[in-house]
Amino acid sequence: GDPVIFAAASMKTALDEISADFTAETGTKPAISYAGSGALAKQIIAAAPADMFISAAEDWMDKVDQAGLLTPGSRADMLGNTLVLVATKDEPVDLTTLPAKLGPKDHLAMAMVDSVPAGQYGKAALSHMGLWDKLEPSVAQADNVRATLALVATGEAPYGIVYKTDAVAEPKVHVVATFPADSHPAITYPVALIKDGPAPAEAKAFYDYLKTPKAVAILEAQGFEVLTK
Amino acid sequence: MQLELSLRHDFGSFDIDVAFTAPKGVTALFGPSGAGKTTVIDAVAGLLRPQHGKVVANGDVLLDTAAGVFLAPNRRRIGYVFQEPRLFPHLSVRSNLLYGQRFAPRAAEGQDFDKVTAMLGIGALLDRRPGALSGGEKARVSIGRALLSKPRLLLLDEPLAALDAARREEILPFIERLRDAGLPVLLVSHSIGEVARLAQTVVLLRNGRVVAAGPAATLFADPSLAASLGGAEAGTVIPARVAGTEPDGLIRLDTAGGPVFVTDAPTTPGTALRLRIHASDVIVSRTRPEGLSALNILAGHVRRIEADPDGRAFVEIAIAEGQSILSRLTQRSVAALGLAPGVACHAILKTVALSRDDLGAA
Amino acid sequence: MQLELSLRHDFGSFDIDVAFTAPKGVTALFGPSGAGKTTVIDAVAGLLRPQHGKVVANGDVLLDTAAGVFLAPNRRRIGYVFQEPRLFPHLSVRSNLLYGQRFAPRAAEGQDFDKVTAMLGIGALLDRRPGALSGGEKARVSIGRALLSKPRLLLLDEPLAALDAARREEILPFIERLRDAGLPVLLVSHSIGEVARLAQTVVLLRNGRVVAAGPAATLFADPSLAASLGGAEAGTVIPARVAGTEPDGLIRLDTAGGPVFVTDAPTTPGTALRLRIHASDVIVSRTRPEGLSALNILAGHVRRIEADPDGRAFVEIAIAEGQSILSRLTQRSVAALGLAPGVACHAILKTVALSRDDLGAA
Amino acid sequence: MTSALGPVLSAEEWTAVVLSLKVATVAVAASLPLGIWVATVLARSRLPGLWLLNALVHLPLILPPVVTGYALLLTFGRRGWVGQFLDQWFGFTFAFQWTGAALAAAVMSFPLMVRSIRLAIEAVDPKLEQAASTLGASRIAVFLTVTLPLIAPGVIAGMIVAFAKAMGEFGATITFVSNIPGRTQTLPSAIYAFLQVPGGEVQAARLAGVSVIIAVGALVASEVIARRVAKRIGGQ
Amino acid sequence: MTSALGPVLSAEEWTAVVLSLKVATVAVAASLPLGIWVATVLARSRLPGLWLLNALVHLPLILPPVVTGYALLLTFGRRGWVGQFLDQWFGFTFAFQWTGAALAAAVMSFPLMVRSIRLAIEAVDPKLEQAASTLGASRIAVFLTVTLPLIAPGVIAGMIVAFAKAMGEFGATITFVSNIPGRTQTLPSAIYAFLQVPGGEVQAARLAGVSVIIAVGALVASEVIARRVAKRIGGQ
Ligand SMILES: Nc1ncnc2c1ncn2[C@@H]1O[C@H](COP(=O)(O)OP(=O)(O)OP(=O)(O)O)[C@@H](O)[C@H]1O
Ligand SMILES: Nc1ncnc2c1ncn2[C@@H]1O[C@H](COP(=O)(O)OP(=O)(O)OP(=O)(O)O)[C@@H](O)[C@H]1O
Ligand code: MOO
Ligand SMILES: [Mg+2]
Ligand SMILES: [Mg+2]
Repeated sequence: GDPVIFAAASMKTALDEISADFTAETGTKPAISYAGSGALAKQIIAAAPADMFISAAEDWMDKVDQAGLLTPGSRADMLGNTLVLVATKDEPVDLTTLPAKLGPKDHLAMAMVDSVPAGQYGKAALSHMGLWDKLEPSVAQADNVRATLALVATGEAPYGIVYKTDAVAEPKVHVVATFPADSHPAITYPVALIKDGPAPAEAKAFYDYLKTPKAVAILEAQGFEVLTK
Repeated sequence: MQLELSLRHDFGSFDIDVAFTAPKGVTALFGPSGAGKTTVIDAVAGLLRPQHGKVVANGDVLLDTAAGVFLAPNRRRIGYVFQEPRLFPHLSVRSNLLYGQRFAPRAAEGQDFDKVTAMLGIGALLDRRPGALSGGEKARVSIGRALLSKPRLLLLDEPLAALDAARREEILPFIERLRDAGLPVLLVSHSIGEVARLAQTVVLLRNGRVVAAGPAATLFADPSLAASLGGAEAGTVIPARVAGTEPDGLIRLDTAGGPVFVTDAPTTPGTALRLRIHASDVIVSRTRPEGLSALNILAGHVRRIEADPDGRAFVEIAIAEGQSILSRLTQRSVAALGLAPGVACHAILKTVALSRDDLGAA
Repeated sequence: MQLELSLRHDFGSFDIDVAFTAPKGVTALFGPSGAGKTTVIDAVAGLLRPQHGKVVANGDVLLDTAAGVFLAPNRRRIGYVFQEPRLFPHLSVRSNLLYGQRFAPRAAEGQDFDKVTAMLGIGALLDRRPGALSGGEKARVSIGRALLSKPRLLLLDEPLAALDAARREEILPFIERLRDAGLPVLLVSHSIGEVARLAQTVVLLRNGRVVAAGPAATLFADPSLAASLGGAEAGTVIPARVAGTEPDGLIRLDTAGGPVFVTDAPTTPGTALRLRIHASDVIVSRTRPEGLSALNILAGHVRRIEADPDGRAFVEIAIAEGQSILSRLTQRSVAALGLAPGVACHAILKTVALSRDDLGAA
Repeated sequence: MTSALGPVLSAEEWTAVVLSLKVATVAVAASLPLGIWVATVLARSRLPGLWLLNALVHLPLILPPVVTGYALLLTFGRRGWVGQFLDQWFGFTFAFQWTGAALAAAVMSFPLMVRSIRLAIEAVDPKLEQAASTLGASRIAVFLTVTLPLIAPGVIAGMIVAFAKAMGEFGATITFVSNIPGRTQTLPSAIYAFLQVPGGEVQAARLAGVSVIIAVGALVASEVIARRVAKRIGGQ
Repeated sequence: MTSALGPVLSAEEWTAVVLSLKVATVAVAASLPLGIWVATVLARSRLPGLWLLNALVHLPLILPPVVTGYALLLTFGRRGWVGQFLDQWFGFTFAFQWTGAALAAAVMSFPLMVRSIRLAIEAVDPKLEQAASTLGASRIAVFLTVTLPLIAPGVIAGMIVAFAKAMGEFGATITFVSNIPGRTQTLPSAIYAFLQVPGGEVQAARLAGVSVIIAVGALVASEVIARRVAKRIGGQ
């Protein structure tokens, strides 16, 4: 049968493309369910019929792992991402001057800083750079990265912290700074096969397909750093 | 059938405490607005569950609060014509009329649909909805709906109040026939004429209490109740029997006081009838008058005179043992004619209203 | 005030096409159920906007479809007593009664609250809500609500149908007084007694058409209309004038046919009154009868006899130029007495109902 | 039809449209009897504990949809206490099936349906029901022949708000049955997925347009029906 | 109170509770007049284009909340065509303010409020309104003195479903005004945040409990009021 893939919603563009190629080559059509990593992890724990999970955060994959639902040896950190500062004006910004650049009524858009991974990384980075305390009152937290980006794209907030992958595809915003990789924990997207899925063989084939050059090219075009090349 | 009812209920601002027994035939509840007539009827129908009470119809206990008995309204097989029409707005007139039929036992005998609609003059309205009917049309459909539900007991709460005299005259004989066929009826009416014509028994209510109850003839002949029964409307009811038809078409009735001629009555000799005689329709004469257009002159003697403070009097004229006629006269006439208890006189009747008596009734 | 009305409207299953002029006083709309009475009243109130029509009250154009004029109901200052009570369920009886007052011009003269509630006998109900009232109580509150809204025109759609005779007797004089004070009234009633007592003008409707319209006296005296006016209920209205009070308290009235004595009437000599005489209350005699309790014997001559197919006849007795009394007799009596047009006779009256005439009216 | 909408909708989206319609229709139809019953109880019964039932019915409105979805997952999931039971005894499961999406939609729209029906019931004149009972109709017969026809406009209104809500429900659905194309991916889930990736707004707007057209169509149809019913009741 | 609930709620959560209450209350109160007006128009007017207004009112029900939130952002955001105007001329902005959260809650709950009120209006007997007009009441006076009191139970029902919905609204709110603790962080946002981190379920359940207690309290209170009103209307 067709494998069921649970994937973080931010993977949709790339994964849809890869999946189309995969279907063309093998005739197998993966059914990909895109949702928040947390929701997907909980569903897998609640015995969802999934063959493979691509999480946007390590901790949710850990949860599934702890429940003993991963196919041993299949977990791998598949992708890496970079945290960037975006703005509508294409004008590079020195991150340390960011608090000064924000007017009293201006907001810095971020994903939810305590719960959504992009927000957590962003908070860690700002804290590491000693900017968090000054910026915290100006932070507007969206429930996901796309909503964060939308706040900047619509001009609601002059600056936002998002993944490079999101910034790349939105023509209305520009990357004006990149956070140093050591300012926050590594951003990784772990992948794993799930035990007792409905189509383990086909899922394994797709799992492997993700490492093919064709797939890697698509992922990189979206701005991901592919760790499992 | 017989209906025994006792009922106590306190609404807070109004409390009712009545008990009466209604024998076979039509029992009228009579009394001023707010006396508790609808309340009594609602209790019989099972729509009011009184604080204390007992209702027994023909031996079936419909309600007995002491024994915790309460028969649901739909199991009482009662035809209730409500004071306000309460038609089902979503159903056509025809469906309203037929509503009760499907719930009645197949075997039970009921009224003929076409006859009922013809009598009520609603044949042309069958496909309309109640929202498009006039007040009187609604009232008529409501009567038809109750009649067609094959009831074992009929509750009529001012069924004819919204109708014109002509229409009333078509419906009254129908109710008389139902009564004569043995269907017990509890009737609320403000028209003393209707009550006298239909009812064997009258229960006089006032302020939630029974003021008087008994056979219609007795109550109507009681001058002390005349005011309660509506003053000018007071009158008496005497028994009569059809004697035969005269060559000119008039029907001759025999009463204890002599013959009475009417134009419109059953013609079968021997039929028992009740004549209703309006007190203000009775002229009194000491001698038998001649050359008058009035054909009906009954002989009797004065039994009692009750003078009013307003210059008038009720004169009770006995025409036989236990049969009296009331006459309402000015006190000047009483004096001029020298009327006093025991004096022989003639009662001259202009109009008589009559209704066929239930042959089995007293 | 004068009301001119013309109205054409087609409901699909019923169409109405009427036109009449109502002079000062009470105008009664009379006719069988479904004749279109409420429809006419609704058009006057502005609740029905007819397809074609014109309503002019006292010179104010309320409606003129040809000219595109339509005065909103709330600007007509009409007191409408609906056929069904239509009380506001969320307001107490008191608030229902006072509802119209706040919208009426301060300066307009209105009725006294306490007098109206006393007359209607609803003083004890003021704090209740309509849901807890009996049928007749609701009807009375509805009358009160309209009376207290300081109307310039009163529309009464069977206002007394749900009430007992005693209560009616308390309300009727009040309406008479309003009429006499100049308030124009359009009245729907199925009671010919009420109509004869209150109305100067009668409009007879049937099937959405005007059958007859004109002064009450003329219409009631027309034997050919007697059946339309309710057969047995037919009667005439003749003018009378108070002559004085007799030593025994009876009040003497002068009519064209001679004196009439009544117990209950205004006592001021000269007051114009209207006597209503029920056709079936009139006994006819060729010679002046003696020794009768009836005090009222009017002389006249037979003008017309209309025989019924049922063995009875209406006899019109002229007592003066343009003044007649109707008598309903059996044809046997007509023959026995030798009555024929031109024959001199006496009309013996038992009961007379009377109402005070509007002194300014014709 | 698939081909006619070909230029507008991909095969997968077309599947989502059909699934959404199925889910919303089944959700409304299946919950209607219970909705009428609960509304009747809330409107008419005077039992003391009813506030609890009332609160329970309103819960999905009060709680963020994700919470409701999660509660459904914990209850009706394959490991959930009810889900387990259904699975074992009837071999039936809501989990990750379109039936689960229907359940989520039904639960989320239930308070709206009940409110409408309840308001309609409260507006029925008990005097008409009394009249029916004197004419011999049992309580059930009264309900079927008098109450139900009279509340029809309210029932239709309840069904249509429930349908609209079911067409738009997303939070509880995606949390409960995930977003599996062809199986549990409804229109709102598909819209959500588009909104999560750069440049997906146009796609999302297109699907939202489809959703609006369907729901507004249903809305207008329901109005027409409700008007007709109301007219019949109003007379002529 | 803050201290009494100290063991249960953190200061920040307590702020979210208060804010949620404020947002829901203002949302309901501010949209009520418009809700009554729209319900009246939908119930009574026979204008041909009304289905459009009807559809517009129902949109937030049909669309996934995120879409509504996004639409609000595009319209009332600082750069939105209405938002810009408001900002320039009145110096007023919804963006990132609790007022924006109230606007989102109002928009999302509006269809529910309108439905309830509309059903109530349709149940009012026009004969009573006619009676009022013959007694001299203008159309506005009729509405205020007859219609409005008679629909009170429906208005209360509409307010309470709207309040419940406003207490639970999350998707449109966070999309429109995002989540700024102390300013726009409502209870549902806080609950959502807890559900996004592993192990946060217990915390989320705690806040959901608070939310339910508040909404059920309002629900029960509204029932009591509505019953009382209905009783007065029903007569004694
Ligand atoms: N909306 C309507 N559609 C169709 N027919 C109607 C409508 N309203 C009234 N009618 C019909 O018009 C006729 C006249 O009605 P109306 O209410 O004026 O009668 P009415 O003279 O007041 O009778 P009643 O004494 O019974 O009240 C009736 O036959 C009635 O059925
Ligand atoms: N629910 C109630 N609460 C309080 N009082 C009530 C209630 N129902 C009826 N009453 C009162 O009980 C009395 C009797 O009412 P009922 O309806 O039996 O009168 P009725 O004799 O039928 O009068 P009518 O001829 O006016 O219809 C009235 O005074 C009425 O106000
Ligand atoms: O209750 Mo929602 O926010 O419409 O899914
Ligand atoms: Mg009554
Ligand atoms: Mg009428």
